[in-house]
Amino acid sequence: MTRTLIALLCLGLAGMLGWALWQLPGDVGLKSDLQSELQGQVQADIVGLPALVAAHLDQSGVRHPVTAVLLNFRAYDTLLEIGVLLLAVLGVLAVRHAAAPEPVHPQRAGAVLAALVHLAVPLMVLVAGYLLWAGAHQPGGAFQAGAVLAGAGVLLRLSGRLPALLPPGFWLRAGLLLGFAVFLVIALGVTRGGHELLAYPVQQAGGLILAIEASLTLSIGLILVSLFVGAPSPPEHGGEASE
Amino acid sequence: MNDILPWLYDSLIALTLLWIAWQTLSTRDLFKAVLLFIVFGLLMALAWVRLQAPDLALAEAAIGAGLTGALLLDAVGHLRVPRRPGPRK
Amino acid sequence: MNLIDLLGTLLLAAGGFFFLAGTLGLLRFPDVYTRLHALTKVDNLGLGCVVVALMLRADSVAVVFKLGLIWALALLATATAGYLVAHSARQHDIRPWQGPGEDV
Amino acid sequence: MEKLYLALAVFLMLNVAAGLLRILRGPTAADRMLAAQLFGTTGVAILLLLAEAQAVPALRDVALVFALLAALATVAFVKRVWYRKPEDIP
Repeated sequence: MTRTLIALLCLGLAGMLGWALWQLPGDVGLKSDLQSELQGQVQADIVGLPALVAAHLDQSGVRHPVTAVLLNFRAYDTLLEIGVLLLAVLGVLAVRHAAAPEPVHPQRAGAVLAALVHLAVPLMVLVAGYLLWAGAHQPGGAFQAGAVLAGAGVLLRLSGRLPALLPPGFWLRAGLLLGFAVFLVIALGVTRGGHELLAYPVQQAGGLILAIEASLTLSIGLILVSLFVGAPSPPEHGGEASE
Repeated sequence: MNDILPWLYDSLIALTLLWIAWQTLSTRDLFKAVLLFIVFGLLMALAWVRLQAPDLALAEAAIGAGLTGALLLDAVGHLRVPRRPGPRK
Repeated sequence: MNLIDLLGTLLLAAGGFFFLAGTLGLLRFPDVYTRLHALTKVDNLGLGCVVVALMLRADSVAVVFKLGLIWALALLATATAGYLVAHSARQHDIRPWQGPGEDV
Repeated sequence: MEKLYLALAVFLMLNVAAGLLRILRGPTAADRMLAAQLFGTTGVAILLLLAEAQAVPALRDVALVFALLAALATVAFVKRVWYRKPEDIP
């Protein structure tokens, strides 16, 4: 009985999704020749979003349309997103305090893993910086860079080089908050110059976006690592350590 | 001939993704489900490439194929599922 | 078709062959150690052939360098992963396959 | 040449689809992990080929991130799932 009900519910949901997809106007950015063919004509009165972004790209301060949308035209979306991430990590940190902090054990890694850490971690930091810089004119940006940075942190943790959470002191909290805080300060700051919330002045847009993205990268990396590092490590095993 | 290769690639990746999704949901082995999910993320990144969204492909590569895998495997380890190290001979 | 294109085609074909060999090894080899061999050796040779083929037609030195870096990173990752898995398998008392006489 | 790149990408996707059988069959957890590791490298190759075939150089960055984080899942597996508990050691 319950199974049938769930199956019906799923079927209904799938039907609704399909219907919604079918109702999309032809050129909202789904670069699809098939759709325009189906409609027989390209509707000239609906301006596609890509065209709208392209028309205003020179006012955004960056040259990559996706970054322009994420950090300028629809910046409040990104602002709330980093807020959600911050809330998530606060939840993890609240639970984590139950476990006692444990010491660092770099010798547990074993020689081969240690070599990987020595080679890969600096490269990860470098690539994170590259992705952050590249975001202004090609795919890249704070989230991707932060994720790569977090990858470095997770690798350090797995090889026993990072304590079960970085000491939960002032600096950790400051680092977690940094991205959100800088974003918020700039968002509010521009209103003093007579602009609307998050509407950067055109001349300074590039610099402001870079400042936001740089702090976001650090915070996102730290938040993702905190999500991983919050758990205590398993009871250690023999063998590997003794190499 | 000009269009058949992209078409072949797209349908192949779409079918594989659907199949992996089904296997991930229907398997009873938690570890297997996690691994299938990692592979799903990997192929999803390749699908975003074909959908002309390299930004999403980059995010999926970093989060989906890299971090989520480590996080979920860590969770599996902590759940202490009855581990079967394989047939000991 | 000039020489570069010919060489590139040959390398791509070799790369495809090595990937196929890796997949076959993964599917057909009898135990985890032999499969490890199929994966770590053959699949990096496959990627290597593809990378060299792409290098031949790269637009700039920067692209060549980036392709080389990607290959080196893949080698590093697979080599480390292979060692760690083999080590862990040995700790789990999984004995290497001794020959066709023994059941897998 | 673009056609050849695409054809090889299709071929590599077929390899991945076939390799999935190893994830389904196991038998040990390590076998499954190895298959996932192999798909990572195959994904790098496919991305590099598509970067050339579709003329999107940014895909090389995606491949770079793939290769950089490729070992992460396996390291997590060995360190967190498939390690040997102290009480098991005779």
